[in-house]
Parts: sequence; structure tokens; C-alpha cells
Amino acid sequence: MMETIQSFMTAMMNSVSEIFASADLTRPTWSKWIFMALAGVILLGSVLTVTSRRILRAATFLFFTLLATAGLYLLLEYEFLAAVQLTVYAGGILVVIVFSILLTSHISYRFDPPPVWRVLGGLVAAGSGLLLTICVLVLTVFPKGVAAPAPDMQQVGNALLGQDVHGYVLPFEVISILLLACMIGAIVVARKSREPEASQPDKTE
Amino acid sequence: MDVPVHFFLMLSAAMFFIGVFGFIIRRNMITLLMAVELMLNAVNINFVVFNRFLYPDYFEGFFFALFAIAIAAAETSVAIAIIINVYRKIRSIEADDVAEMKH
Amino acid sequence: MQIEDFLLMRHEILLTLGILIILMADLFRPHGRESSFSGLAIGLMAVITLAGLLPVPQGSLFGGMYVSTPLFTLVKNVLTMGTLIVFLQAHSWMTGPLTLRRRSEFYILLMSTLLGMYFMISSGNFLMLYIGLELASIPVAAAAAYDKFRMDSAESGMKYILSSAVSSAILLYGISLIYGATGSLYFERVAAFYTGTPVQMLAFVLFFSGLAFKISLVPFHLWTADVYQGAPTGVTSYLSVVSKGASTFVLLVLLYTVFSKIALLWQPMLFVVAVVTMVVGNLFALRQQHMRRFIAFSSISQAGYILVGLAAGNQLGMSSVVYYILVYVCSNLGVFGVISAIEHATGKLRMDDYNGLYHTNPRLALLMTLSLFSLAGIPPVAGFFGKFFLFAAAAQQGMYVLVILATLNTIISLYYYLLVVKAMFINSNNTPVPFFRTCCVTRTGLVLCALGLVVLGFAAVVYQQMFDMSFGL
Amino acid sequence: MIFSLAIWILALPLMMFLFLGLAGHKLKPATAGILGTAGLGVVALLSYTVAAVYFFGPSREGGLQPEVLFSFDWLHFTDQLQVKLGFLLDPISAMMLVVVSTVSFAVHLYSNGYMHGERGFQRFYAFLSLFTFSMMGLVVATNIFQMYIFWELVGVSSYLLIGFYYEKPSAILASKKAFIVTRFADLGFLIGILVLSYYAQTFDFITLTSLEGPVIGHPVGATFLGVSVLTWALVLIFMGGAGKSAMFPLHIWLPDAMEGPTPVSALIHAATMVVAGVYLVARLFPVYVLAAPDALMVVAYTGGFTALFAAVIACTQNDIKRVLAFSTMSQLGYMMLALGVSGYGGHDGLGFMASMFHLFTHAMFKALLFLGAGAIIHAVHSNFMTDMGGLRKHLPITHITFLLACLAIAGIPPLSGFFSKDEILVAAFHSNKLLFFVAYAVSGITAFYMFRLYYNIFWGVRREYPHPPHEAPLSMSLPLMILAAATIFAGFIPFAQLVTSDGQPFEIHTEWVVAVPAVLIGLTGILVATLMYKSEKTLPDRVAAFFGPLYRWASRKFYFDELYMFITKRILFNKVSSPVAWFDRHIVDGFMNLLAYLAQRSSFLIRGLQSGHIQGYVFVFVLGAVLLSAYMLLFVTL
Repeated sequence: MMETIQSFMTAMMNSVSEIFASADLTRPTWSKWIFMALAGVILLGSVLTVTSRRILRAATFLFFTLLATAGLYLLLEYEFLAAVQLTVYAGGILVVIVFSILLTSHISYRFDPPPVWRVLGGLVAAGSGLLLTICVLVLTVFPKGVAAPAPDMQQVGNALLGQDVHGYVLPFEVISILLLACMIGAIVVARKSREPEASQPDKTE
Repeated sequence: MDVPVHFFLMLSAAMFFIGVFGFIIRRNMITLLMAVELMLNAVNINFVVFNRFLYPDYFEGFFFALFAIAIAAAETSVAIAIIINVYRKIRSIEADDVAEMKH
Repeated sequence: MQIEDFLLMRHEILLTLGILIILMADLFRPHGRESSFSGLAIGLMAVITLAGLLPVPQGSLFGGMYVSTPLFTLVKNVLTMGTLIVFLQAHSWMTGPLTLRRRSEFYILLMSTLLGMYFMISSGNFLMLYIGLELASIPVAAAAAYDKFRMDSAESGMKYILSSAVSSAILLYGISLIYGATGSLYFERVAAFYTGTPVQMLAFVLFFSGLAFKISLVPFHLWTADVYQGAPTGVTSYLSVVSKGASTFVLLVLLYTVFSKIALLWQPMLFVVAVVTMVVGNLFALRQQHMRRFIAFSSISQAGYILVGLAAGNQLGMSSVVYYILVYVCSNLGVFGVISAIEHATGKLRMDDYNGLYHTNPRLALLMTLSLFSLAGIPPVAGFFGKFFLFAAAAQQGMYVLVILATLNTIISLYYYLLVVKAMFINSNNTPVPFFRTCCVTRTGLVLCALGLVVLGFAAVVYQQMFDMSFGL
Repeated sequence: MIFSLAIWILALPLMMFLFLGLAGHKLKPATAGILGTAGLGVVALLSYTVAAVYFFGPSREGGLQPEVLFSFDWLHFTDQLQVKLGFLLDPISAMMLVVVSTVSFAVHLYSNGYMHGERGFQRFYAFLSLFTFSMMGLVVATNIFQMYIFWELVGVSSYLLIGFYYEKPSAILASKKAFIVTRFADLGFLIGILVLSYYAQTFDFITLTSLEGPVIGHPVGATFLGVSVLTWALVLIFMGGAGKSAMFPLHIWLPDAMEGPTPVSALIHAATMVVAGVYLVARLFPVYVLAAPDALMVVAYTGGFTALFAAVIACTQNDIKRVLAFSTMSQLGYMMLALGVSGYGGHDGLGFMASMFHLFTHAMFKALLFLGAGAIIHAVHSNFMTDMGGLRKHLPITHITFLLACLAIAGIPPLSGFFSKDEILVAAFHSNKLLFFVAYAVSGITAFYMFRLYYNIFWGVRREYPHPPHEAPLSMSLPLMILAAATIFAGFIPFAQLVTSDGQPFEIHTEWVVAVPAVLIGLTGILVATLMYKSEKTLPDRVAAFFGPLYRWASRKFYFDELYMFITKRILFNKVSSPVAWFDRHIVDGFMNLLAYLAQRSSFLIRGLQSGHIQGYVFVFVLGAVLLSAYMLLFVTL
């Protein structure tokens, strides 16, 4: 038992030092600096999103997190994805969220801090999950791919309408139905409608 | 790219589980939704990073992230609709007020 | 695209057309007139059901994104028929006053969900699987919140959409790790590289828990009872029957194809999950009074039995799981048919309200008994054979402990199924559900369920065919 | 050929069930009753004909061989494992056809009177038909799987029948208990089937029991916990049989099941369903005796213990149906015991023959007892013998038939019980002395408590009844007379010529060494009961009168009373019977109740898991996923 733990710890240490060696932090480059900055924003933004006691601030922090994620995509040379992230996430989803906040909450309202047992529960669940995931990730040696240029718009377009292997016309079509169905669903739920007459039987029980 | 892939992965893992943490401790349904957005976003980073670093020949991760964003948008819209519907009924968006059915 | 390709994808194409037809019919209906789309939707589903029975070529399209085999077609047919019966059962609800002005949407939502399940089943790629899964779950949330005048319904929609969002995030995390560990999202390539490294195991478990959410396996089941209780009966019935059946089948296919190399690793995991699922589902079901909630827990424990067959991991297990899904669809639809008929007639949903049902509505009571006995696995109703085959498959792999635990659980489940039977036949009631005649549409649905139960139990052909088909996978 | 009509033996009750169940409420009750009775009459005639043709028909050289009349493919499992639905005719199934149809017909007829005016009369007949159908299907099953299916159907229909009096909460509880306890036993049966069929690759009875077949010819070598797998399988199958036949400790449902209508008790708990367990063991008898004698020992000792245990408890009961229920248990134990001490082939198979013989005769006289009890209950509106007494004047027919049945069960010649019981004793005498003495003891106790019952009902103090009891209508007394005739004459059937372990007839001869003491013991039991119960509180007086001079000399009449009370009450009743009854009620029964309570309790305890809060759900979800991953990584990958 002890030996297993010991060998596990050694393996972990070795992997961690290897990763840091490959990062070669002694020779800072622009990309490293940018990554550090983005990572910092993302982590801080995420933590603040889930802990801020004012809901609109939480939304703002979420916005910064999403922006920084778009920055990561840019860093990885996926400009198209970054643009989508900005327009759909930051531009679309977040705007909907902010609207609904304005619709339902008072701006100056401060949440009560969450109960201690719930925080503990969150820490236990998320912490153990994070620990496990990081252990597994650290111990895994991923294959090194050969660097290839990022896709340009033409490639993206061709692939989106491609019918063969690595063509995405089918998901593209299906997702359009998905969007349609969700739209209808959202409308039918959110649309205001009169309650029927009180003579209807109460069906809750 | 000279940042090791593990850094990206750990960043996304951290973001993901911060989202989980947020979901568990929050009460307001909209903040729950924001926590979910964090989780989905973290996953997208994973896809993109794997695609870029490990398997750059095809753009499977790239497209997956693309579609995942679209689906996240759809999911959010329906969720918001339902939350607003709840709000209309009980004038509250506290998730703890919406826990009538249990045991 | 050739004509064969159309034939191959006819379920999906026809269903998409159906959705569009209903949408158009709603848009262009004469202004100011309330019309019922129930008949239209039922007709469309019937057409698809019939078209599904045509012989089909097997093959794959879109570079392996879409795969179809006879077994897939069979399961799609089952799901289509299930949806048809759900529509038949929902007829009186949909033509009632509560759903005024919101009629076409219900059908569009459920049909697009069904479309999602088709794609889920036929997917050859994790992207398609994911999109199908989401298409199969997001509209359901809207449908669960459909009864806008009940707080329960809103609560159930909220619980469903939020927990499903989390579960799909976790599932996505799993898929991303699968992608990272194998370098592809196509099933064939993933299967080739899946050898059981730690990261692959983690990815597998995360992915599994996302699917387990849909099947409501313990501990991913907690949403089930609340959502089933709150949602309109038609939606609950759809969730517990069609949605669950499709997800279970997808899990089956994935376990036996994509993750077949690590079968020895997931078998013990399924063992644990199966036992926990059966026990927890049964223990909770013991105390329930609300019929939909009761069925929720019963369906959780049913999922546990299915896992017993899955855990066997042999061909017998596979065909018996498909057979069991078929039987489960029929039995649960039978139960829901009765529940929704009574709910529609009287608004009563508690178990006490069923006291003395036999004296006023003997046929409903008999169908309910038949279905419950099928769920409990009492011969000669079809459910018994389903269970027997599942257990036999596990026994063949030497999993006697699992079989014993499973049979013990069937005894607990017998106890609470008998509670309902007892209520209907034996308990007396001063204010029983009065006698009522169901409308002919609803009755058709009920008769179909009863027929299904009897035919599945007594016809050897069905099982044989399924056994042969599962070779092809 | 008459055998082609055999399918109607199954089809007719089924059709009647469907008809009465679906359209019964549109019929007049009387019509439904007559219809049901007539249908069963036809079934009985068919059964008799089939049995007669089988036993006495031509071409019976070389013994009675099993014969499959027809067989359908039901479910095609794998190429080796197929479920078939068929009709197997061999000595025991032919005999059972006669038993089931006779008793069922008598009960159908009887219920016309007994259930007259009850709510749901038509439903009652529908359920009776369903039960008859299931029991017939069980009896003629060609394979163990078919038997299991009908076995469960029997359980379902008896559940419906026991719970027929839905106004009584105790009846509902009892019906549920009966169903669930027997289901619990069937758990063993089912697993036994799985194991057996996996090793034998067949469900078929003929293949299973054939001497060169895969089981007996080439026994399985595999062992589990040091015992061969085959033995395990057979013990598990016996567990199913023990559940249905109310063997200790799975008997707890039977006394409670007396809450059902009395005709139901006569049909199910005397003659048909409860013997299914005995029948099951008899059906697989060659496998038991030749391939797994250890399993057969389990059968023998379980039977012996149950016989004694139940007989002792029967002495303490006051509810007349409960006395009969325990008596049934005891007699079933007798049959199991007989099977357990039997060998195979020729005269060695005497125990087998005796067991089947006793099954036959017992079915007749026990059904008679139950129906008689029904007539009594019908007359005085009470189940308790404390409310009865002196009824012999009021119910002459019931009295005579009841007495005949009591004499038969006590083993008094020339009634049928004597013959069958004698064969059992002879078989036990030659194979196992311990069980032999148990059997002797049981037969004495049986005679005692049956006559305790008899005297308490028909003799004793003459009571004033609020409504003067009157003899039952003809529809009720006719079945009593039919069964009484069967009770008298059934003993003369040459069973050894017809029903034997290997199909070959053999000669039996009465062994006076065994028979005479047996009769004496029976008479002793009756005598003791007569002295104690014939008329209330006269024994001490009479003893005193007998010892007249001594008494006068001692002038201490009181001591006799004290002594009598001491021996009967203090020792016999308080120290033996009551503790055994208490043990039965509280420990054995309590264990099952405890299990049910624990399930309820744990269900209550874990309800917090379902808190209603979505955050809690996600917490459990994530934690579950993490734990599952950890489990996989730690225990599976490493």
C-alpha cells in the first residue's frame, strides 16, 4: 500500500518536473507572457463569477472570462473560433443573461453568502474532481503533433459543407433543426398567456 | 507554440471545476446558468487545445468547439425562458425556492 | 445523394418533413381559428412507422458520420411507435382547454426530440452523438415546462434543463478527453485506440455519467423523480419510455463497439452501478404516493435490471437488452396510458385515488395490472422473459452474485407494484374514480400497449429476430 | 384419438377466465356460477378420460412411459435453450390431472352456495378458472421453464383469490404476504433453473430425467463451496418447492392465507397449489435420487421437521381453518419426507409411490375437511372453535363427512389415509429410523389434534346460537359427499401398479410390524382427544368415578383436577406447544417482517438524498462521477 502511494508520488513529481522543463520558463517569450496573462484573467474571472455577491458583477466577470478565452483561441491562431466566441458567447449568450438579470433582479441586491455546508460540499466535490483530473492529466504523456497551419476561412467553409470524412454538412443541418426546436421551445415557455378559467381542475395533486 | 499542452489542460480543468463549485454553492438560477457556461467554455478550450497541439491534421476539435458554442447558446436560451417563466409565477429566481418536489 | 441514401435515412428525412409540415400548418392556418394538430401529428407518426417497416439497405453516409444497420432501424421503429402511442395518449390532453393556443408546439418539440434520438442512434461520430443527445434533451425541458399554469411543471422544466446542462458539460469533458487520448472522434478510430490508459478511463467514466444521466442510473438519477412528477403526463411518459430507451440503446451500442476493448474494465463498474441503481430505485419507490413519482423510481430500478444484461457483455446480453427495452417500452406506456386517461378524466394522480378502480373501470385496471406485472417480471407477461434473458446472460458470464441481487430486488419491486394492484382490486373507496369511457384515440393507444405486451410475451419470432440482428453489430 | 382433446383441459379454463373476467359483470351471478361449474365439469371429464386412457389404454407393455402430447416452440433462446409449451403425460401428471380437476370441480360447485350473494361473484369464478388453468399448465409442463411460468401464474391467481375479501385488511396483508414469500422462494427456483439449464443445456424434463441424459448420465464435475453445482441447483429448486409447499421456514404465509374464502383454501391450500412443491420434487425425482442424493436428504429432513413442527403447533390453534392449515403443512412435510427416504426403481421406489399416493388421498380428505369447515363457518358465522360445540345435531351431513375425513387423516383403516400413510411409514422404516419415529410421532399428534377439532365442533357443550345453524344447501353438501366417497374408496386404488418412480409396476404387501403400531398410535391420539374434549371438564370426574373407592378413601378429588391441569396445561401446552407456536409467530415470521421493516426504514432514511435542491443533485452527480472514476482508476486499472 505504502509502496504504491510512494511510487505514485514519484511518478507525479517526475511528470510535473518534466512538464515544467518542457515549458522552459527561464526563456520567456511573448506567447508565454500572453498565456500567463490570459490564464490569470480566466482563473480570476471564473472564481469571481461564482463568488461575487452582486449578480451583475458576476455577469461582468463572466464576460471577461469569455473574452480571455477568445484571447486563448487567438493565441492558438484560431481566429474564426475566436470571432464566434466573441459574437455568440459574449455577444449573444451574455446579453441574454444580462437582460434576464435586469428583468428579474434588483441591481443593488447583494446575495447572502452561501451556507457553510454548501461551500464545503462544493469544495469537496469540485476539489476532489479537480485533483483527480489533474493527477490523470499530469501522468499522461500526450503525443506531439506536427505543427500545421490553422485553417483558413475557405477550408472551414468547405469542411462545413463537406459530405465525406471530416465533412460536417450533416451536423450542420441537424444543428439548424436543434436551433429551430429550441427557439420554439423557448418561445412557448416564455410567451405570456392568459390563465384558463378557474373552473379547470387543479392538477397539481 | 512553446507553452506545454498540460498548462492549457490544467487551466481548463480548473475552470471546469470552478464552474462545478459555483453551481453547487450558488442559489440564484441565473448564476447557476453562468456556472454552467464556465464549464462549457472550459470544455471548448480542451477541444481546441487538443486539436492544435496534438492532432492538427484535421480540425475535429475545432469544429466540435464551434458546434458546442452553438448548442450552448440554444441551451441557454431555453433555460432563460424557463427561468423567466418561474419568475413570473413566484417572483423569485432563487433555486432554493423552486424545490417543492422532493423525497 | 442516391435514392438508396434516402431510403437509408428515411426515418430522419420523413421526421424532418413532418416537423416542417406541422410548422407550416400552424403558420398558415386560418386566422383566429383554434385547430387541433393532434390528428395531423398522429397521422404523420403513423406514416413514419409504416415507412420504417420497409426493408432497408444497411450502410453508412457522410463519411461514417451516419451509420445504419437493421438493428438500428428496428430500434428506431420501436421509438417511433412509442412516440405514436404517446401522442395517442396525449390526445385528450392536447385537445383539452389547458393547452389552448399552444398545440402545434408540443408536437414539434417532441418530434424534434425524436429526431435527435434517431441521430444519436445512427451516429458514427461523437460530434453527431452529442448533437443528437442535445437535440433529444433540450426541447424536452421546454416540453416539461409546458403546463404553464402549474408551478410543478415550471419547476420540473427548470430542474431538467439545469441538471441536463451540467451533465452534458461533464459528458463533453469526457468526449474532449476521449478526443485527446485517441486523436479522433470517429467511433472506428476511437475504438481502435481505446486500450484503457488512465486518461481514457477517466474520459470513459465522465462520458458514461453523462449518458447515465439520461438513463437515470444512480447516482446520476436525482432529477428523475422531480421532473417526472412535475412534467405533464405525456412528457413524462415520453421521457421515461422513448428517451430512456434510446439512451439505453446508445449506451449499449457504444459499450459493445467503441469501448469493447476495455470490456473487462467496465464490467465491474456496471456491476456496482447496477446494484446501487436497483436498490436505491426500489427503496425510494416503496414510499411514493404520487403515481408519476412512483413510476419514476420504478423506472430507475428498471434501468438497473437493464444494466445487469449490459454488464454481461456477451451477445446474449446484448439481444436481451434490446428485447427488454422493447418490453419496457410497452409496459411503461401501458402504465402511463392508464395514468393519463385517469388524470384526464378526473385529475387524480395519487395512489389512493386508484382504490377500487377495478369496480368502476375494470379494463383500465386489467391493463394496468398486466403492465405492472410485466414490470415486476411475473410470467407469462413479456416482462418476465425480458428479465429472465437479462439474468440468464449475466449468469452465463458467471455473475451469480449479480443475478441473486437482481432477483432479490425484483421481490422488493413486486411489493410496491402490488401496492398499486392492491389499490385497484382490493382496497375499497368511498369516492372511487367514476366509470368513464376514454375517447377512441386514447383507447387505440391502450389497445396497442396491451397487444404489445401480449405479443411480445407469446411470440417467439420477435426474440429470435433480435438475436440474429445483434450479430450484425 | 382422445389425446387430441387434451388441449381443451388447458384451453377451457383459460377461455372461461377471459370470458368471465372481461364480460362477467354483464352476466347474472348465477349464470356465471353455473357456467364456471359446467366448464370445470367438462374439464374434469376430459381429465378422467385422458388419465384412464393413459393408465389403462392399450400398448402399455414395458411400463408407463412419459408421452408428450403436443409441444409448441414458445421462445427460441439459443439453439440449445428453447422454451416450449407442451403437454406431458406421465403417471404423476395423469394422477395430478385427476386430483386437480376433481377438487377444482368440487370447489366450483361448492362456491355456488358458499359465495352466494357475495360482491364480485363473477370475478371470483374468473379467478378460480384462472387458477385451474395455471395449475393444469403447471402439472402438464414438459419443461422446467414452462413449469416455472405456470408456477408464478399459480402464485398470481392465488394472490387474487386470497385477497378476495378486500374489506378485510388482514386478507389483503395475507395475500400480499403469500405472494411475496413464495416469490422469495422462487428466487431460489429461478437461480436453480439458470444453473441447471446452463449445465444441462436443456429445460426438458424428459431429457433431464432420462437415465442416459446429460445430467444423470454425465454428472457435472464443477463444485461450489465443496458441493457439486448440481446439488446446489437442486437444493435451490427445492427452495422454490418449499415455498409453495410451505416447508419450514418458508411456511409463514400459509396460516395467514386462511383469510381467503374457504373454498379457496380448499382448492389452493389443501389440494393443489401447496402440493406443487411436492410435485416439483417428484417431477425431478430421478435427478435428485441418482445424481444428488445430498439434495434429497435436505428434502427428507426439511419434510420431517416441518411435519413435526406444524403438528405441534396445530394443537394450540383455535381458529379451525388455522388448525387445518397447520395440518396441511404437516401432511405436506410427510410427503416430502416420503420422497426423501425413497430410492429408485421397483420396490426401492416405495417412498416415491407412497408420497404420490398420500398426495392423492390427502387432496381428497383435506379438501373435504376444508369444505366441511366452510359449511360450519357458513352455519355459525365464526372461525373459532370456542364459538362452536354440539353441532352434530344441526349439521348431520357435514358431521358424518367431517368425521370420515378425520378418521382418514388419523390413519384408521379402511379409509384411504391409512393405506397411503402406511406406505410412507414402511418406506421410512426401511431407510431412515430417525425419520420413521418422527413419522410415528406425527401420526399420533395428528390424530389428537384432528379429534380435538372434531369434538370441539360437534360435541362438547351445547350452545345457544343466535341463529340456529342449519345444514348447507345441496350445492354445498353434494361436493362434501363426492369427496367423502373419494375419501373412503381412494385407498383401494392399486397405486403401485400405476404411479412408480420408474414406470414399472411392483407388488406391495402390508407390513404388519409397521401398520399395527401405526393404527394403535392413531387410536391413542383419538382416545386422548376423546377423553379430553368430548365433553367439557368431565375427565376428572370420570377418572374419579373410575377410581371410586380409592377416591372416597382419599377424598381428595381436587388433586386429580390439579394433576390433569398440570400435565395438560403446564407441561404439554405451556412448555411444548405454546413455545413452538410462539417461535413460529415471532421468530420465523418476525424475521420476514423485520426484513420488510428494514427496507421501509432504510427507504425513509435515505430520502434526504432527494432533497429537491438542484445544487444537491449536481453535488451528488459530480461526487458520484469522481468516486466512480477513482474506483475505476484504483481497482480496475491498477
